[in-house]
Amino acid sequence: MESLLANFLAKYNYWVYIGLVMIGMYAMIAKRNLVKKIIGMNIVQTAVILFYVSIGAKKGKTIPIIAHGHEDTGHHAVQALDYISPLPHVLMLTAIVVSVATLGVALALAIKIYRQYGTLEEDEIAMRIEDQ
Amino acid sequence: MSAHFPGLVIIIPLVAAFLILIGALLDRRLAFPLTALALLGSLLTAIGLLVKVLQTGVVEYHLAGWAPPVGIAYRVDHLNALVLVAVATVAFVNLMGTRELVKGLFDDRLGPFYTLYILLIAGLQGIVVTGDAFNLYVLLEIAALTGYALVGMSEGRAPLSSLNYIFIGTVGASLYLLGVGYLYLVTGTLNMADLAVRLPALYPSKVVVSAFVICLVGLCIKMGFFPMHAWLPNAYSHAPDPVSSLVAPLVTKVMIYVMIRMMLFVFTPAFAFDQMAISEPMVWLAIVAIVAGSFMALSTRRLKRMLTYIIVAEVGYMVGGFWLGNRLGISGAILHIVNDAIMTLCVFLSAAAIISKVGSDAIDDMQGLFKKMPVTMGVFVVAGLSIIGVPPTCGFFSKWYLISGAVAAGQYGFMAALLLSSLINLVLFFRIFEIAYFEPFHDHHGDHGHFVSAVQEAPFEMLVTLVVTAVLLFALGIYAGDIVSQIIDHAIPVGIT
Amino acid sequence: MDTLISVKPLIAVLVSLLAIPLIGFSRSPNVREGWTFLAAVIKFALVASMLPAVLQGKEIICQVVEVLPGLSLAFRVDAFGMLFALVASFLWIITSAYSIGYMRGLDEHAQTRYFCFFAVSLSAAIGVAFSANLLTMYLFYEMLSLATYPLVTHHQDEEARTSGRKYLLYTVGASIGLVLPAMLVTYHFTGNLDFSPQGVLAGTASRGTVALLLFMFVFGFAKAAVMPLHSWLPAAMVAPTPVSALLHAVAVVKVGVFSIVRVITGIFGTDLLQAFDLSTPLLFVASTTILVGSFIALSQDNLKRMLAFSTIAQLSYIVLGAAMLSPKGVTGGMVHIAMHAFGKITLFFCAGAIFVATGKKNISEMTGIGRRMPVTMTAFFIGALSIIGMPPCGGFLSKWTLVLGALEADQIAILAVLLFSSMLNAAYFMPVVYRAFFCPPEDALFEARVQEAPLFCVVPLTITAVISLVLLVYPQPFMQLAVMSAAKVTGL
Amino acid sequence: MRSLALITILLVGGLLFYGTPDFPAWGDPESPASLHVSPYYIEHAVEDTAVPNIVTAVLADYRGYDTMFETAVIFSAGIACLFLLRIYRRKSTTTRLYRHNLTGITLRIAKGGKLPEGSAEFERIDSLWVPYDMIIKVTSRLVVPFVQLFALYVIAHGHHSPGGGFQGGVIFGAAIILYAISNDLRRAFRRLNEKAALLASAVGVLLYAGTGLLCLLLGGNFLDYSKLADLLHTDAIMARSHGILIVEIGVGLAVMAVMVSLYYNLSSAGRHDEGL
Repeated sequence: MESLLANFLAKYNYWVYIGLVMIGMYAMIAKRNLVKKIIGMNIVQTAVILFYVSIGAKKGKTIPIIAHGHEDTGHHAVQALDYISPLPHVLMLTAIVVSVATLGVALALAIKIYRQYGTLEEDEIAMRIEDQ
Repeated sequence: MSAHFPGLVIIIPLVAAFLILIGALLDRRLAFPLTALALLGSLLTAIGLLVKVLQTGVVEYHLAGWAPPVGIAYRVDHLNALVLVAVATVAFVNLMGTRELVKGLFDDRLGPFYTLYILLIAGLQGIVVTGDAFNLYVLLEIAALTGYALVGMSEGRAPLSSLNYIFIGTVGASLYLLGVGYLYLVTGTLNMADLAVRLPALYPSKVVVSAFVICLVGLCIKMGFFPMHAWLPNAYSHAPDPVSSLVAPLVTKVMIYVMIRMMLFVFTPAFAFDQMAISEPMVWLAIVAIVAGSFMALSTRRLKRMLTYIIVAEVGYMVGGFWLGNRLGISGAILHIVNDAIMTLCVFLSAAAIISKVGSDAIDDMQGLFKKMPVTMGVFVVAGLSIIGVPPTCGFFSKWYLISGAVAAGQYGFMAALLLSSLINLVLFFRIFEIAYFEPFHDHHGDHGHFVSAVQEAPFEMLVTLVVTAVLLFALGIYAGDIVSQIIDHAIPVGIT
Repeated sequence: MDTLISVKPLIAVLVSLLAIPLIGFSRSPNVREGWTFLAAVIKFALVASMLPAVLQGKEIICQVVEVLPGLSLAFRVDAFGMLFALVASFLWIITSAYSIGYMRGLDEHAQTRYFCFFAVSLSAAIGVAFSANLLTMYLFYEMLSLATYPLVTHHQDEEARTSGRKYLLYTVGASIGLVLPAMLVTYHFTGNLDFSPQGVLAGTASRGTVALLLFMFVFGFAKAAVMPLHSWLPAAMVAPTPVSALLHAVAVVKVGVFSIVRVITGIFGTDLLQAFDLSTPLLFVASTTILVGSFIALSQDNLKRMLAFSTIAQLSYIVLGAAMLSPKGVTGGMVHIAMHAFGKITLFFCAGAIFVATGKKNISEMTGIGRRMPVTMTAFFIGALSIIGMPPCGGFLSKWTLVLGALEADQIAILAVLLFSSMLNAAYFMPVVYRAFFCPPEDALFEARVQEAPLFCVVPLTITAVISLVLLVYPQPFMQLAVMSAAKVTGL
Repeated sequence: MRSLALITILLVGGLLFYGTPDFPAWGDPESPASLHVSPYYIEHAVEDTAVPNIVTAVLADYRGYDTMFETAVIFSAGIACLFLLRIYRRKSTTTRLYRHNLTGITLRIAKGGKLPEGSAEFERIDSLWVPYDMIIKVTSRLVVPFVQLFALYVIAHGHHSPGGGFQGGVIFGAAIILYAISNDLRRAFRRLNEKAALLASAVGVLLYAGTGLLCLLLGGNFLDYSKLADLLHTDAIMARSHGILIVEIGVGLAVMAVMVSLYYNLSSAGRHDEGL
């Protein structure tokens, strides 16, 4: 039991990210308001970011910036174990940018839709389309 | 120089994108020639690359000079060389054909339009050549973003469908990204070849299994495979004509390519076909996709919508053909990627020409078009025959491979589905031909703003491109045998029989 | 068996395709039809020029391009193909002449389109005749179906539309739905689709599979109008008469039966069918078609529809002959292709001529017309005799051979079918002739001072009539070709 | 809809849940992910590129190609918003509204007449009353330069501390956006107008891609900065370091410009009037 619990706690932020993905997807499907859907989309993307960053983490290690890097590093060799893994952070920098970009385009489209139908509620938009 | 082809294929359009924008700020008439130049260059590079691959085999390119897995590497083999040429061709031909339409639609924003257009192409070509799983995601997103924008830029329901496209597409891409993350978690690398080396030891791990499923689901969403197809018809049918004639042929096909790439060269066939044992259900899903797509196509009276439903069915062709898991089926799927790209381009281009002249995309408004625009309709007929699968057009031969793959795999259900959809396509297209051929031309004045009695042939360059695509359909058909024996056979791992 | 390589077959197929731009863009009707004639004559000359070689038992081979690994677009001219090609290409010349008369007589619209697609259909027909493997044959078969669609629906009215639909649905639908899968399954079993005298399927598939494939092929080639897939043929009679004449007496339907015979002899092989004894069900299907077709023909008043049903019945003679799997039977079937072609085209020409001259379509209105149009009706009489299979006409020869074949295969039932159906043929043809010659003409005909149709109509039908007379006394080269190929395929 | 949503998320959740038990524990330094490639970066970044900040090194050099497309993504987002939203045709307003800043009086000027755009005491407004607060304007005007300065620092110091082109660019863009919010778009345009922003974004990415192309022309692979050594009169390693700096600047420029033009188009729905 304890081992199970320990095992569970050892991965808690993976559980968190799963929860976030589910929340975001729920919002994207169940909500009828376009902006809420967009927010849901962002939650999903953030969850992925959380997942990646968790991969890179190492308990009790420091950020991947070599101490005294600007001096000659020949004296003390760099130990990979002392620094958390940089790659996931790099990847997530990209992912963040992507999600920002997606958000921008999505908002632009939302504005266009609002211009056209005067609402962002899917049901009302559907009614407007019926009317035309 | 030829050593740099893999890089240049992407870099030329990418760099051109910014120059186009700057040029358009000076004078927006510069946008088109610059784009044409860049795409032509990238097309020639792609062909050169294909030739190089045929001569010397796989071509590697280490970006920033770092060898994989540390750096990002391009790895061009027969498979992506072939698809690359197809993509570049479609992009260039469509650009040439739709010039007038684009001028008519976006005269005040030519610069942004062509910038997005060429960025989309850069993204797609990058997806095709890249050998790095994460780099693929970035390129996926660049292609997707530009696609959303292009699709959304039209009146009517386009923005709404484009927004839904964003939602679905983002979920798909995020799932793919997650899958890659899972793989990274257990292997610590992102390079496809390196993954393929390190994965087999880990096949028992649940992480790999779920990574496989997540990737597959994400890609299926992106390619509009049957249960997740809902976004596709809306997005493609409401998009502006010159855009749908670009997006419809390329995006889904490239996604299918990605699936094949991941399944064959990251998860090896041994894993994808034997251990996971999902071939059977996938093929059945494909059958459902084909049947459903065909019947949905029957149910609509709008030209572009009908064509998009046909795409849903065609996706079923390729996915099903791939999951047959034997050489014939996979060759059929790959061949159909190329053929269907050209077919869809041809049919959407002619549809664009028709719609722009008739002013409506209702099938019933197409009366008497054979008299009014004979060339366009002729090309449309050829494209239709190719989609139906009449020899010697290329559609017949890919269908041939798919069906014989089905026979070899004993999947007679798949064979039946293919034949059924051919028959339904026959009905679909001859329904249109009848209206355009029998019904006397009567013009509905004022309706759709302009006098339809003024309907005449499409602009010249459009006709030229239409004819070129039609000829391509025949050429691909005649040389199907060579394409398969020279290129596709080398693209498929030897293990598969 | 020595073969010689030559591009002649390819050219023979392409010549009419190449003529299309000339036909299409020619200024005046005369130029246009001039081109048509030229193309037709060249085509016939090419086909004929290959005849001597074939008669010496040679085969002419021409491989165009390998479209699929081990499977190429290729032509092979053998006796049987030569027989059919001769008939088709020769009758094209005649029909072109006839259509000039007909189309101008009724000044039809869109004549250019008509001549263009006519040329396409012809090259498709020759392509089928010369194809060396099933794939090539399928290609030209589909091409023919699609090229004839605009011809069948030439009038572009509601009736044409519905029958056009029916036509496509039956021919293309069946070929995609049945032939294509059957072809692929065969390919899966055998790995090649070349027609070979002993067939390629032998020893690869079980009896059940072979039976299934056989019927997929027989019904799949719906152009042969084997019941129950026959009803497109009467519907297609809305087409202008020359179309019905050439396509529905010669090209289209004969392509159908030709394909069936080809597949039976070239893919399955008579021995295989013998071994699995699959000839009986085939014979049964064929005989039913013969009898039912003839019965329906009895009840028709519209002349062209009657001819259509008689065609349905006659086509099954050919299937029947092939299904007997005996040398004589096969010979009879093959020869019947030629005999029936000349006979039936004569009849259609007559029907057309009557329509041009009087505008009449129904038999009941043709009372006494023989006195007004003696030449036409005499020709009609000869054609009828030929179809019934009575001397002094070529039809007798083919039927006689069939009967011999039936005896050889000691199928007494078949013998009965043959004789009975001949009686039926007489029963529906003779009244027309009688009514035409021996009944007093209607007043309508007097008022409209009817005389013979234009020369362009009369001459061709006279020629065909004469030929079908001549064929009895001098059935060469058709007989010889048929005997040769029958001997080859039955291996006796 | 809700039921569908529930089913979907349960499926997805189950799918994600299924794999997790086999994950290595969180923060485990021995996890396979941390043993294959990333150690190489940590141990060689400095000697390869002379950049202590490994993230920067990986971002702009080892995986610099990703980053270039990342910038292209941002760029295309900016272009996309412009493409979707921008309204070019000016609707000819019969009257223009101006506010006298000192008194807060609104003047309606009939057709034809117009006040000088640049004047200090009058500003053009679109609706009769637009919120207007001296304090906000003044404070933000004070803040903006410092923010911009900090942005430059973040870009320049990306080699040695957290930061780099993206972060700096965003901060710089934020400064301009702050200015635009506290005043209005028209004033912001006077500082950085639409065309300039577009140009800057294009030039920024072009700076990145161009550097890569330059390396290619100098005989290296695309983006192989070490080939710049002769140009910069340094050794290959320092050349990489400098190359990273150059592309970071390009990224910063592009991100800044795109952020601003995104704001321009979104806040005014493409009309480019006074905005929010």
